[in-house]
Amino acid sequence: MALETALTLTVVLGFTTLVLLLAGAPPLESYRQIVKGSLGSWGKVTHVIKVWIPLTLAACGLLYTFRIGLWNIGVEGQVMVGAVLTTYVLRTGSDGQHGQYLLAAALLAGMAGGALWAVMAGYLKTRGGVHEIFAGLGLNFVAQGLVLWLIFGPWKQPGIASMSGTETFAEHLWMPYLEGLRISPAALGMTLTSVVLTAYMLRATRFGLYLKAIGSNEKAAFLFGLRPQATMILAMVCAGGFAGLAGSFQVAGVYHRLIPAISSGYGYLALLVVMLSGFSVWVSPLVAFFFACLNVGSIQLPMVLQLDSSLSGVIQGTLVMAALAMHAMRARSRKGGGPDAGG
Amino acid sequence: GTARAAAKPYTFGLLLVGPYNDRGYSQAHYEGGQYVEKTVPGARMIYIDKVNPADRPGITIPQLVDDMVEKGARLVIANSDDMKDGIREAARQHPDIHFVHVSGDDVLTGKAPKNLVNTFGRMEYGKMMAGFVAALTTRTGKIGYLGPLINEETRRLAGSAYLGARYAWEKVLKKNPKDLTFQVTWIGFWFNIPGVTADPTQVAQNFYNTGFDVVISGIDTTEAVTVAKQKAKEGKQAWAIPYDYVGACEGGSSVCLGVPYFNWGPGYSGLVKKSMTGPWKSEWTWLGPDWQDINNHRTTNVGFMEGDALAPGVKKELKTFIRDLGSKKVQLFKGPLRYQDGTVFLREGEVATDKQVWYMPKLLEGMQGAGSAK
Amino acid sequence: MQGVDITILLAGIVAGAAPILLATLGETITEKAGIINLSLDGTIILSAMAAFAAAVTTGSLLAGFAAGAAVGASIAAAVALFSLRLGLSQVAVGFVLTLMTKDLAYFLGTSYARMEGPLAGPMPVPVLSKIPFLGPVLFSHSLPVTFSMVMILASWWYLYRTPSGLKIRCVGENPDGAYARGIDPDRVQLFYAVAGGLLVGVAGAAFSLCVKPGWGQPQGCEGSGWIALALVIFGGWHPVKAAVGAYLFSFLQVMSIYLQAWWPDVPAQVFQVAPFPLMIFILVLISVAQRETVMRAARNHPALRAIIQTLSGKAPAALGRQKKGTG
Amino acid sequence: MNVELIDIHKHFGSVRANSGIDLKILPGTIHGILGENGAGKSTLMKVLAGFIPKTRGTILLDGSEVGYSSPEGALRHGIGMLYQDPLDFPPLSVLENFMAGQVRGATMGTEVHRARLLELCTGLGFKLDPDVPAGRLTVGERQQLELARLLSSGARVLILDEPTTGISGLQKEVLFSALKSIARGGRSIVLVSHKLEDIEALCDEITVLREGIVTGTMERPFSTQALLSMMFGSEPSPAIRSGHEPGAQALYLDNVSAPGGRAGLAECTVHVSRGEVIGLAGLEGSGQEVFLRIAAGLIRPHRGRVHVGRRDMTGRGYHAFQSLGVAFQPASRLEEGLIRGLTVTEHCALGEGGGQFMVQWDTAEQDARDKIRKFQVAGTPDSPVESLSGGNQQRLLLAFLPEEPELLLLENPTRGLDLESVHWVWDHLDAHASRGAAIVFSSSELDEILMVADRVLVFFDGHIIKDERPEDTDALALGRAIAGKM
Ligand SMILES: Nc1ncnc2c1ncn2[C@@H]1O[C@H](COP(=O)(O)OP(=O)(O)OP(=O)(O)O)[C@@H](O)[C@H]1O
Ligand SMILES: Nc1ncnc2c1ncn2[C@@H]1O[C@H](COP(=O)(O)OP(=O)(O)OP(=O)(O)O)[C@@H](O)[C@H]1O
Ligand SMILES: [Mg+2]
Ligand SMILES: [Mg+2]
Repeated sequence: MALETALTLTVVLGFTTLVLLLAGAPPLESYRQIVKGSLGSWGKVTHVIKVWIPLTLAACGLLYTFRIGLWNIGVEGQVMVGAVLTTYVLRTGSDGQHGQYLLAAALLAGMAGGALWAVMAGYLKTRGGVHEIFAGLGLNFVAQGLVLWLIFGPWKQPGIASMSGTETFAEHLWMPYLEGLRISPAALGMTLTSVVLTAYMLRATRFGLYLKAIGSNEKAAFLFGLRPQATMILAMVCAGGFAGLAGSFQVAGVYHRLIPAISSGYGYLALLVVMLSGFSVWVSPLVAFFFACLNVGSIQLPMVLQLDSSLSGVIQGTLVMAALAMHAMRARSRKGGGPDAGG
Repeated sequence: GTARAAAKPYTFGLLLVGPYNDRGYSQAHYEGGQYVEKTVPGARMIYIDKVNPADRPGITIPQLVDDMVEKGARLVIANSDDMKDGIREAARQHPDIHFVHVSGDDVLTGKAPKNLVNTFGRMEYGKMMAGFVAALTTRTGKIGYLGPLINEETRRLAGSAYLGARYAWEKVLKKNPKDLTFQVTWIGFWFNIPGVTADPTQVAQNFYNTGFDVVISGIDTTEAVTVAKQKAKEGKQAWAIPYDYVGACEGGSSVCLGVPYFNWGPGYSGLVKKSMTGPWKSEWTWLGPDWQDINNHRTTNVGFMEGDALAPGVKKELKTFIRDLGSKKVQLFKGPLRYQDGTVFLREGEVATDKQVWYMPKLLEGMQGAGSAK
Repeated sequence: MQGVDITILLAGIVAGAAPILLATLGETITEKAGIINLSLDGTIILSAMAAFAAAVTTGSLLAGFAAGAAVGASIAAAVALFSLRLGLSQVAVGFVLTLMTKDLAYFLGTSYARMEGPLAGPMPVPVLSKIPFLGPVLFSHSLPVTFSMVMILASWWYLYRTPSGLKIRCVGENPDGAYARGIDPDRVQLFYAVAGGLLVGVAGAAFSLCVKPGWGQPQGCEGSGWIALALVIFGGWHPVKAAVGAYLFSFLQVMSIYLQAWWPDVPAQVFQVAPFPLMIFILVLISVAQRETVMRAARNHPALRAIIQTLSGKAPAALGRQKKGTG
Repeated sequence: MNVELIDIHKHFGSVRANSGIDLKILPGTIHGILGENGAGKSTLMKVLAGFIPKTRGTILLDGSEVGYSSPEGALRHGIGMLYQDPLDFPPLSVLENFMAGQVRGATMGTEVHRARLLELCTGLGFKLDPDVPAGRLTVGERQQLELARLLSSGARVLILDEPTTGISGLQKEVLFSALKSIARGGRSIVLVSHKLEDIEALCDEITVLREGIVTGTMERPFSTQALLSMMFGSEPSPAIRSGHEPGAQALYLDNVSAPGGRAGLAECTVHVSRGEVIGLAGLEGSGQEVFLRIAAGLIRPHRGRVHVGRRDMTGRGYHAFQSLGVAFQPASRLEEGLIRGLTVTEHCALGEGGGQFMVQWDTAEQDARDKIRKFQVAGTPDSPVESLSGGNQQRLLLAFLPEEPELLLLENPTRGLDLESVHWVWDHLDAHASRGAAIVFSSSELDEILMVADRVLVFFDGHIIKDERPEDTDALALGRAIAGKM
């Protein structure tokens, strides 16, 4: 295991360094900048946490669907729809009255939105026989379209038709900050809770056991008296709920408005997070934190080294590929056949 | 080099909405910053480009400002309209740092904190010249305007281009304004974001495919020129007028009529000096061209660089036009002017105030295309 | 529609569809052999970058297209090998590669952003381009566009009219059956995954050297890979039907700009998004059509049968099937 | 061509499918391979056809050793095989299926092949439309297609694995006459089957396999008696049965038909009373699986009605059947029975406490211990089920049967168990029976059926061709029935 990890990291460092050299960049300095830019100061760390929150939430959701063997690629759209419903609720609260209640309602709406979007994909699979990947993908683009249409049309800023987003909410509708480090303790708390809750659900409840059973052998689980299809729908609901919450935080906690890129690709990134974590509840948050560091730290590349910050994505992708490959080889050597990324 | 060595370094930060090398709006700002580094002793620029949620998902303006301040920036310049909220938030969080929001109007609206300045260039004139040469060049009498998103600024600029075109059409060519088609098509943002905005390449192609032979670009990137070149290769008559950046015509020489551009060097060095020495006070400034020589990069704030495709005759007319604009002999924002919907903008003989021009609420009579998103 | 010349409009649609069409055909071939290459979106972007970079540095369009093709081929090879040799899920690998190659393109491509690059100009087909109407619409395009049209028939002919095509379809349907007939499924799958990837790479090059000339972030071809994947399904894994889908999509795109002028209240996003609900609908149709009850119903309703048959094509039975650790 | 197999071994991990088989096939003859399920017939044939590599052994063609390692190689030596489960391409047209693997190079020569196909078909008396998708053909027609293909690709030795299962009597006639004419043409044919009558009707020589070894060969005239004992081993031990008193109706299938398996199930009407133990005999895929799955609500019959107890349960789902105390136990342990990756404890947890939200891990583990002790499973509560041996997995499956079932439906409940465990298992099941539960089980061991069943149903090609009390029959009679001879 340790050996495998070491090998993986070597491969990744090797590849990334090669890429950097290809781009004519100083590898060591680049790595140093990324580390400095993500962990160099408290301010930086708070930014990392800001990214970590939605990433971890989405990952939590994905753990349910991967556990039952579903490839919930639609998580991206679930984040968006969560954001949309949150925006919808918050838009009603222009008058300065009882912001907290409205915020609470907005978060619930967000979760509901995500869940709704997930259930659509779920039923397309169980009833419509559409593979969840294509159902999810399709719905992602539909969700993106919905967001754009709202921003460009019904929710546009007065007199302005710009993709820069809807009008910013009044401050009493922002999730309250800690002064100094600008992150919402509520969001942070809820995210940590979500991780614990997910761990609990998967480990201690019958539902978690059912997910594992159906994911491992649907036929047998069915014969044991479980209801694979209904359980799949439930798993999707959970995934969508967490993804939706991530979307809510993006709106109510980070941007304070709806923007076209509201999901920031965190849904897709979360898929990588969970894969790299080997589908583990406890490892996922750590991987998410690492990925968040890469995302935030890589901003230094253009600022200091005139490099493109997309290097972070390259590193993340390479990591997952290498990890998958190593895992497969190990399985091979143990004559175990190919591991299936939950699919 | 020597200058920098002399004085103690003074760092200013630049937030660019697009790529620093977009050969458009952002590059103009970027080179303005470089001009400051060259001319103002001790001035040092740090910049971050592609500051928009599509290119940098999850990154917020205040976050970037924090970073720049950490790197020692004393003055931060944000160059795009849609950074308005972010930069205001950042200015509040760093009261002791100086902020400039280019193209913004927080000072006018009174939302601006004390350390925030608004500035912009009077691009109206550049656009008028663009419209002017477009009208004198078009064979079909159909001019396309590749618009970004719809707001006061973009309406103002599109309107100016139209006024320039109509003046040339009416007063120079002595033709009936009714026969001049001026179509505005908006893509939804300052540059192409696939799947988010309409695709400017497609829009430009459609212009040329539907009988428009001159396209004036209102967006930050140079699709119009590229497509025009394509069409020229196919043996069509096609011309384009890019925007923002003095070098935007390079490589498109065969089809480029010229480019109205920002020259941020002088304006920026003024701001940086002011920030170094103080006093720094919240103000709204609108910087015009140097009418002696609108292409003097040491003095002018906006200019119009003629392109190789510009016919000699048209060049001559343009000179006169510029002279008359400078001498106020020609005033295009002067009544009678009506809006698209027929309502009155300026009464007979009335000359628009800066604010009237700045806050143009609708497109002008005679222009086609959406005037404000329904 | 004032001033819209129908020939020019159609020519525009044909030209605009070229890259997506190429990618769709490539993926159709790959999937016919039973491999699903989900990495299209990233592949197209990376090959667009590589093509542009190569073309700029060498100044030769040919080198550009070669580079694009090479990139497309190698990514496809990666997907195939990870699945065939290591038994990894093609979907997982493809998905990761999608994200990674895209970022790789942006990272390596910065230095080429918005440079002046060579541009594949129009190259009318000698005689045919003189034909009224058809000439300008079909035969007056640049080489890549003409190539894309040729490829429709070529790939159809190859799949359905040559022994190799038969081989592909056999492997995609039932690798064991193919093996029993002396065909090596792994080799066929690897080979045609690469061949398909090659076309996808050319599609990327067609973007940056012809249809949306130039490189930058964004290039403008982002998302087209997913569209191509959707179109493969829309076309029921049949190259000609898929081509129809590609042109339909291009038509929608062009139209959306006119429609902005005509009825501005119809949100442009409708056209952006249209292909995806369509894809889902087709997929539902396919699976419904497979239900016994429907089949029985269709048997005695020729009309219903006709509809189902034209709209729904069956996926190759072995598509994306995971290779277990066979020792 | 003269084919000779010498000392062929084929091992799948621990499974010894073939251990030291010798076989001689003369040109122009039809050679029958006979044997019960799992005897190793298909494996041997796949080795001969190059589809799977042999572990050890020699293959001589016309006296000279050959070392091919793929079907292609085998075909080049003129050996072609028609596989037990058809390896063809349903969506492709008949003609394309015919050409697949035959056409190489640049051109298809479609018309040539069409002519070739039609010519072969008329020669063999087949009627195939070259242009319909192969998926639309019946099993018989698909075999005809394969046969034609093999001939046209130059096979001089034809191997047919179970060609007669699931095809109509008429098609059988056609097939047999075709095979005869092929043999007369000088080619050799190897016919693998369970079915005595087919083999006897057709073959010149018969080799019988059992548990991976040759138990005998025989030339015409054949003695059914001898063949049966070679197939099923020694004379079975006399029956020792508990003999239960039939009670009220537990299960009633009223003229039920359904697809599935190799042969499906046709017009089957059966009464099962409480307390009865019913054994289903028959070769794999003769209909008994379908029967059990219909009774469990897993397959919904096309025609006919299903009653559990007095209830009409036609068209209800498995879960509804379960709630009436119906318990089904599949034969394929790790495919349907147990869940790979879950531990014994987790399996126990799955079973119990349906209502609660939480898993009672402690009780589950305790339960696991009890079951492991009670059913003598060699394993611990937290050992993953796939780590258990086949026999222990079987015991575990039994352990997961509900406490007080009304109707037990068991597929090969004692497969992989040694004799005393078999007795032990049946003592356990008997307890259920005497409590009044009805037990219906299938088994490939005739001895077992005769030993414990109160009634025997023999399935053949989807029909119940025998329904008798064990005392009125014996292993030989059952063997004949299983092989389709009445
Ligand atoms: N593994 C399986 N083996 C056999 N049949 C199955 C299997 N899985 C599902 N089915 C069939 O599909 C139907 C739906 O299965 P499932 O129990 O998952 O649906 P559900 O939604 O959970 O149940 P319900 O719809 O009653 O809530 C079942 O009634 C069963 O007939
Ligand atoms: N691929 C395989 N992996 C593991 N075991 C196998 C495999 N194929 C066959 N076996 C085992 O080898 C033994 C012989 O199998 P084989 O299919 O040859 O029997 P058979 O005589 O053809 O039976 P049937 O009459 O049911 O076809 C069986 O125990 C079977 O489980
Ligand atoms: Mg259900
Ligand atoms: Mg067999």
